[in-house]
Amino acid sequence: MYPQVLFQHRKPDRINTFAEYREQGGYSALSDVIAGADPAAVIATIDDAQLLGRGGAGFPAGRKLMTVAQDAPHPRYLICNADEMEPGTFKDRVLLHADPHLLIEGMAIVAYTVRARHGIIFIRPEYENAARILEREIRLAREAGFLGEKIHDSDFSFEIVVHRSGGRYICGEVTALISALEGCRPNPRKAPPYPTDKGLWQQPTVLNNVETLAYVPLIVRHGAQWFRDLALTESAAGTKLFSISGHVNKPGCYEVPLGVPLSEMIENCCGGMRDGRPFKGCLPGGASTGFLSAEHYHIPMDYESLKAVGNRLGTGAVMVFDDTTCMVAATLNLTNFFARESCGWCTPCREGFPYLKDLLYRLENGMADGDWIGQVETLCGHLYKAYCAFAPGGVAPIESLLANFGEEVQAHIDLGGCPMQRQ
Amino acid sequence: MTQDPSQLKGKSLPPPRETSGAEALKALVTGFATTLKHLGRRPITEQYPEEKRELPARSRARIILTRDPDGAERCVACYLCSAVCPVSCISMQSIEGQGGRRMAAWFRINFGRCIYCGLCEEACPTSAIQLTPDYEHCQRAILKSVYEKEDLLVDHCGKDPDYNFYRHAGVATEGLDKGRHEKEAPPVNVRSNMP
Amino acid sequence: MVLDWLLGMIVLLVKLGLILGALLFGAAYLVWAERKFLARLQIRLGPNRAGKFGLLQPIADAMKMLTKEDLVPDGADTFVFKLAPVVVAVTAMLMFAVVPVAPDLVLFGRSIPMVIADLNVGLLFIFALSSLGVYGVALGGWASNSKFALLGGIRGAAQMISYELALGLSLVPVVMLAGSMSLTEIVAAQERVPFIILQPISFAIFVISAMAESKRIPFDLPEAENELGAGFHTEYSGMRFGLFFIGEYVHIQVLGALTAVFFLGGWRGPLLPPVIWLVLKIIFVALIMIWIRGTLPRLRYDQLMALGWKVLIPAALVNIVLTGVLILLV
Amino acid sequence: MLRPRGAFFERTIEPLELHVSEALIEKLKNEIAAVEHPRELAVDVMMALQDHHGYLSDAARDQAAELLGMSALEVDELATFYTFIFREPVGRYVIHVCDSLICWMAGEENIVDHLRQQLQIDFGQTTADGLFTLLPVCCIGYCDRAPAILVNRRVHGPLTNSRLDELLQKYRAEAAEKPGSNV
Amino acid sequence: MPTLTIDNRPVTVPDGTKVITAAEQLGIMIPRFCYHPALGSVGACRVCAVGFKEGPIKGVEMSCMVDAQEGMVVATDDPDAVDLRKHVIELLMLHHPHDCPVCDEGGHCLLQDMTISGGHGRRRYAGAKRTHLDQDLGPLVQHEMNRCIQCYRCSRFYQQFCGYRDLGVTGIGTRVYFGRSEPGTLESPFSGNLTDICPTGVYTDKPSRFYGRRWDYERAPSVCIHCSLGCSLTVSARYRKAVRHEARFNAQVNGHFICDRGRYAYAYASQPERPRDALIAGRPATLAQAATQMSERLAAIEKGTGPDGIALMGSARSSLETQALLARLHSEKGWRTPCFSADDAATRVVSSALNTLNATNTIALTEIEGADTVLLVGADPIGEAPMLALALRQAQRDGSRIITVDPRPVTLPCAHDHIAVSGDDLATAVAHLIIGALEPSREIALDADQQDRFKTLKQETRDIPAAAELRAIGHALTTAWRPAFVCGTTVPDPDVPPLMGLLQALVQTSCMWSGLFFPLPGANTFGAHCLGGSDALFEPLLAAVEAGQVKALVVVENDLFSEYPDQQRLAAALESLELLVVMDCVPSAITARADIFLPTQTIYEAGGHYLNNEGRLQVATPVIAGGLSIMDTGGGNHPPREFREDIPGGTPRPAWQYVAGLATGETDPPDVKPLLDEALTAGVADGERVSLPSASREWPSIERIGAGPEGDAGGLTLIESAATFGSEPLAAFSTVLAELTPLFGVTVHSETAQRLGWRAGDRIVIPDSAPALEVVVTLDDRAAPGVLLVPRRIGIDRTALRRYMAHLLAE
Repeated sequence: MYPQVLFQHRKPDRINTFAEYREQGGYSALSDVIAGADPAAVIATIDDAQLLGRGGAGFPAGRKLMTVAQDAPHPRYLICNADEMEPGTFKDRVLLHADPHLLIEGMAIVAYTVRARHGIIFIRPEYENAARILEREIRLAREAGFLGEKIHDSDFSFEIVVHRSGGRYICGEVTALISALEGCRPNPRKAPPYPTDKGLWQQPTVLNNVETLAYVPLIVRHGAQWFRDLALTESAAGTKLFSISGHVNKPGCYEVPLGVPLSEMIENCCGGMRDGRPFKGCLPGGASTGFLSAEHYHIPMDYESLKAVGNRLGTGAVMVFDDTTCMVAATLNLTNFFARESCGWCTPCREGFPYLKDLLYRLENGMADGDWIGQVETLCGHLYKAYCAFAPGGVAPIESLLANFGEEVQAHIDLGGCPMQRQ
Repeated sequence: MTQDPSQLKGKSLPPPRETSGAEALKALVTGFATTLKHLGRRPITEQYPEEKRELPARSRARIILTRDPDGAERCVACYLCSAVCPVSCISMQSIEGQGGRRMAAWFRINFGRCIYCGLCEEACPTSAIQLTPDYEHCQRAILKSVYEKEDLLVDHCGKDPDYNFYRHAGVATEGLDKGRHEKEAPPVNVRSNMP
Repeated sequence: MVLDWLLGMIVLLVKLGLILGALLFGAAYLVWAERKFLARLQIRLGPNRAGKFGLLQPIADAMKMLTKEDLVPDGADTFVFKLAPVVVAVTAMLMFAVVPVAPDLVLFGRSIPMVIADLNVGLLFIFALSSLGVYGVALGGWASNSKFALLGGIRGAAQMISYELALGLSLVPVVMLAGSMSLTEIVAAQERVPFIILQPISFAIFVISAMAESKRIPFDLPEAENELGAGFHTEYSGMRFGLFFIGEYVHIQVLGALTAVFFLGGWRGPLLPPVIWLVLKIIFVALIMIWIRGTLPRLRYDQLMALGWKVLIPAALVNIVLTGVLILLV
Repeated sequence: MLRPRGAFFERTIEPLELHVSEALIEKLKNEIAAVEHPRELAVDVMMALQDHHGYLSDAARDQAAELLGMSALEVDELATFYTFIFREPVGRYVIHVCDSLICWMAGEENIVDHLRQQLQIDFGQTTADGLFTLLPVCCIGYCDRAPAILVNRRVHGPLTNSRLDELLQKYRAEAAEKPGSNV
Repeated sequence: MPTLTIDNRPVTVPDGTKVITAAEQLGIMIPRFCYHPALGSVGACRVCAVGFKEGPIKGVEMSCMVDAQEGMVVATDDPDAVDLRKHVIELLMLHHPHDCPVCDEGGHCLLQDMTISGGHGRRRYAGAKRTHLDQDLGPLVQHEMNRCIQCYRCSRFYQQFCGYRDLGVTGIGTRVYFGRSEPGTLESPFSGNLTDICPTGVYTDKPSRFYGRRWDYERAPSVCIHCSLGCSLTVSARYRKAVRHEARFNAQVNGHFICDRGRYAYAYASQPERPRDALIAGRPATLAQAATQMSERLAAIEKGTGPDGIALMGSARSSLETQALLARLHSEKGWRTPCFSADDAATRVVSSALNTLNATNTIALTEIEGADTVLLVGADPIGEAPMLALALRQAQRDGSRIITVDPRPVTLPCAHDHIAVSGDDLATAVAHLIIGALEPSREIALDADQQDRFKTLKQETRDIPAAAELRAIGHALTTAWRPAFVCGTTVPDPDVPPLMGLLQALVQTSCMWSGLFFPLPGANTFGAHCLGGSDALFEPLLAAVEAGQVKALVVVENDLFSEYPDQQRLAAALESLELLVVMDCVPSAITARADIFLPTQTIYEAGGHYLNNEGRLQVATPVIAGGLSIMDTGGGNHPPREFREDIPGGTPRPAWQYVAGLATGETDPPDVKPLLDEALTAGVADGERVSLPSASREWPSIERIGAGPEGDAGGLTLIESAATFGSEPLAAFSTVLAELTPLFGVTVHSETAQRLGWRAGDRIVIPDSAPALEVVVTLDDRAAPGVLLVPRRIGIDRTALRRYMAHLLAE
């Protein structure tokens, strides 16, 4: 239906094996690059492809590689962030279970461009299967000479290890992830210095999402223009893995070109809304993005269009709600998540989320008092001044709840409880 | 239209009202009549030692140290009353009492100095120090006006029958551990397996 | 002759003793009366602990004052400081010397004048003494080496100067009517009509000025407790303070007596003996003064001055002219 | 002097009796020796010891500290941070119920109610027979299979009450079959 | 040097300065909890928010996280920032307990101040308060976790700044807990600083718990006299009792912190055993009687024997006033030169060390923090001068290399290279360092004469096991940019300091900056040296006493028995005196023997001037007038109920007053500055260093270096060295520190232990010791073989210990 790039060789029950991957032309990009491509040219291609970071922040991947200075000290590190803990997001898992060699090859190419010696895949402990798959496939790749010392007899050596996290959402934050790798408490650190200057062990470090890295071999193989053309809208480039879940008939992870309208995605990929109930709203990119309401049902799903309505594409985890969902209760659930996962470093986040949770709980259970909205608004405003991006992400659903579902909030206050439960 | 410069400076006071002679005379006569009328009224004086009036509960006289509803000393010797006392008539020494409670080793008020301003009562965070309507505590020997803790301690709660500081404080004392105070969650277990 | 002289001396001493005793007793009980009367005006009881109705209060007060420590402040002019209360008390008492308390008494054929000294310039004598009295206030205030006392003393002097004039001028018509400055003569001149009837304006001016002279409320600016502590006697204690006190209350009696002499016909009156009439009139005047104290608030300083200079003196002058014209006409 | 009070200081800790095999210790030592910064293996070492004990007991923590050249506190700093390192005893099967948005929408509350009823325990507790510990967990990344749970980090979903019963039955049978081991 | 505008006032600050620091320079105190000048900024509390109006950053940002940049316009009263601060404080107060009245921080609590100034008064949050259990953290620090506002200052200070690892943060989110993994005494000897650094009452000072409130305390700036570094203190006293030391910021010496020895040493001044009355032959007398008798009897003796019959004994812990007047007593009366220490070995080293110092090579403690290589020879910072260890830690955090050359197993709270060299080989070791510095690179130019001397040095210098390593280090020193040289003055022999001076002088030519740092044995050892006391040795004085030449001895604030090794000989000598006058503020072995005893005031009562180890003149201000505390005078539950004219226990006078009484009859304390000017070349101001002679580059004699140790090469040496707790004579009276003092033990290398047949944990009972002495054996292979290491401890029978050592050696 849509052009499949990452999922081109997705099998129903198993991974795309190393042999199959080689047959499909895998690792040719790596070989070509090692055979004599100028690292700067590769970076330029990636930059030209307008590949944006797929982990949520949407930072141009090429630009990130450019910030690693030519004369930066060695060793340099490449970290793949497979700590996919954003609620509603599971695209990396599906990708790793579908075609792990895309990632391995992508990492090797990126490592080559920045002359990184060490690659680390930081993976959440729930993805034990994926971790084992990766370890096995890395071994295969190494045995085949695509990893290890002096790859293809060049002076380029690259090794990948899989590092399992102890399991905390905050570990997905770049600086916290680096702290976690160093065996410290994974509290975020403040940039500058940026990881590309002083990251892991104070050495230059490039950190990318699984999906971002997996696109790299394809871009190198097919060129930047090909990648840009994949998207439907002018401003966007490439396809995107969307993890669609919630009240749809077929939840799952789908590769869709950027710019496909939300409605189309739900109708075409997921077989429409569950039980044919009306669409009430959705979270377009995981728990730290705001709610979209029914009026946005036909919005093109790409970075720019969502930005235009004050939202973000995030990780592309679309969580769909039909009209049976109480949005206050849903927000309460999300806030509970943020309150639980706050690392406890800065005051607004540590104390603010439990406070917000308490307030939402009161709203849902009919204990909200007169100034409820004012109190929540001030608190949300101050959470933007928290230490890292965790808190601003966490308040996005709450703020969009007030903005897009204000009537429902008011109904909770007026009725002294949840109107859904009363029906 | 020009403005009067004096008006620009702001509103001036109205000129003093002229009093006419008749008015003045009337005022004088009224005054004298009033006092004259008083002459015929019964005096309102109360004869103190013979007649003793019950003073309102909030009158400020002799200072006491009250106990909490459980019968323990309320005073935690926080030094706030002695700090706020304008005549420095309160002095004390705090120690760790039974069960980890902070309390006064000794507590002294020099009533020779006390001006009964009530600031100590206002400053007291535990409702321990209170001023009572009991005003009859003159002493002939000046040193007898120096009251020690046992002279000040009473066995009731005074004006505040309910407040018990140690039920709110959040510090662990014997018989009242952390998390068992009012509006407190049980102690956090950092080792908990709960996320 | 010698016997005469001796007899005269004895009579004089007896008169002196009687008058002095009466004045002091009067002063003491005037205090009591004032406190009692004032208390009733204010719906209070007044002193009632020392003796029945507090009648022994003056004695208790006297004992207290006699036994209290006599303080002389640091840096005070000791001599003047000690002198000042004496001046106040003595001048006040001396004034009574020219007040006739009764018609001449005829005893064993001798006529004994019921006045200590029937001066033909009695009126001037009184003015002289009352002017001297202010020295006590001014000196006491100055000698105390205290700002409050000094201010009080200055105010006293200024007040005295202002009201002396009005006082004197208010009595000119009386002299004009009586044709004499001897108080005995003035009393004699009121045989038919007390001057209060003939000279109501004089009377009013006299009473107001006299109250100002005696520094009583509403003219108590030299003391003015809430501004100056106790004004000129702030630094005084014990019996020296007592002397000021005695001076003040003797002054009240003298003023009462003078009011009686000048306007109320002196000792004249029906039925009762003349002395009693005089005493009653003194008491009447004193009560009026207490009543005024219990009613009026203190004047402001500028009001005090304005009243003296702008009202009383012009009024007194006009009154003199009117009286003169009337006398000429009648 | 105030004595520390309450549960987690006074709980008696089992004596330092480690059933960790020499081989495992040797393996960990080698791994640690192979890396430049021993600290980076902290999570792995803790996990490895935890897998043997079921949880990271104080003794295991001390051993981890010794292996890693860290102080006991430094290990604790990490151990108490992470979700999947247990500092308190757990049962043989740790059931993590995902309570994040999608699973909640898909009926997580029913699952929890059912588990509570079946196991007679609440969150954070272990069944009397020491088999199951029930814990909540935030989104485990199986939203397409909501409601999902983890049993010893193995995913099951989407779940219904009957599937849940089957699962419990399966684990009970497994425990009866192979007593004593939870690896 | 960017210039920025803060609250409409311009300020120019160095590059990299945070806005919060720039504001401080204008006197604007931006609220802060997590930021601390020593710990840097981490942006955790979010209470230092300010509004940025112009410049590269706009909007509300944390002033501790933003570097000052050119053209910034900052408003600390920006309404949005104020609102944020207000709400942050509200958030911090959500769970803060309601216990200010019983909290020791109340009255000087940053959180209290901020809450009140922020205007927060009522809790809007309706939920339950979070609570935490507390831990027993030992005798110094009280823990009350409920009050925590999670600023992370404690864990950052304890782990990152101090380098100790038993206190930190556990848990996550709202559960974060600051404490140890298990309750127990904190390991760091800097733990007391937690009470200063915590912005609220989580860590409070345990010994002064509940004693009083800040506003009730009499407070005065003072100087720590419990080691030679002279850290700045603020002393708090109440009811005539010193109850608390707090660190006072001093940019040159101690920075923001002090060690626990200095912090908790004050108990000696108010101990019940403190002698407060004059004694004549052990019987109480009035001060006048005792003073008169003292001068009369001294005069009589002087008449009999001449001025030589009277000897003076000062101390390194006395103020300069006392020391100066002792020196004047000598110059005016002709009595024997005052001697300031009974430990001649140390006096010799100190003398040679301080003669090595000159105007250019002396460095301050905080300068060590900026060194890139620190070489410590014969110095054990944690025991001798704890704050030095903290400075080393800071240097090491900045990437500095720390090398210790010592017979003892020196432990530092930071990574360091340790080279075990036996005590007698230290000079040789430094010689090897010099050879290393000169030999391989020739980066340092030598003239012909020096070449010759260098050759001799190379030939004569004996080989020791660590020679190669030392030479390598010596060479590495020549490539350092900012090397610092620290040399102890108790363990090395007198040749070592000049050699260190030479090494420093050599290295100086090839680096940016370098310097010498000598920790000294006593607080005012430098003062004694300046006043001419470091040449006078005790041994000749003792001999003169034994020979009957000296009939009278005046001992001022010195317990000879704790310094002089042969206690029996000393006792016998003192016995033979005609008159022993002792002046002191603490009871000791010698006060009991005094014919005339005069009680002296402590530093809290008398104040005084002190010269620290680098010669910095510092003033201690008196805090209290003296006398027994009200707490001790009433008895029972009350302070006394009757008035009295005098202060009970207020007899003691400053020591200098007694000495002045003997010398000149002065009643005012002498102005020490002219006296120092006299002794030195130029003037000195408070807080400044005394002027030292200008640099000379003389090669020291190297004969002894080649000679090797005097004794048997395979012999045993006993090293008594200062320990953190228990060694300093005044701090040893502190009962809380006594709790922390470990069992008396001997540390040996395992080889040596094998030779002696000792095993770890053995308890050796020293024969014929009084009081009975039991020594626990500890093995440490970082110690030099052949060295028996015991801590210096007041009140142990050192004679017996030495006798036992001799016996071991004989076997």
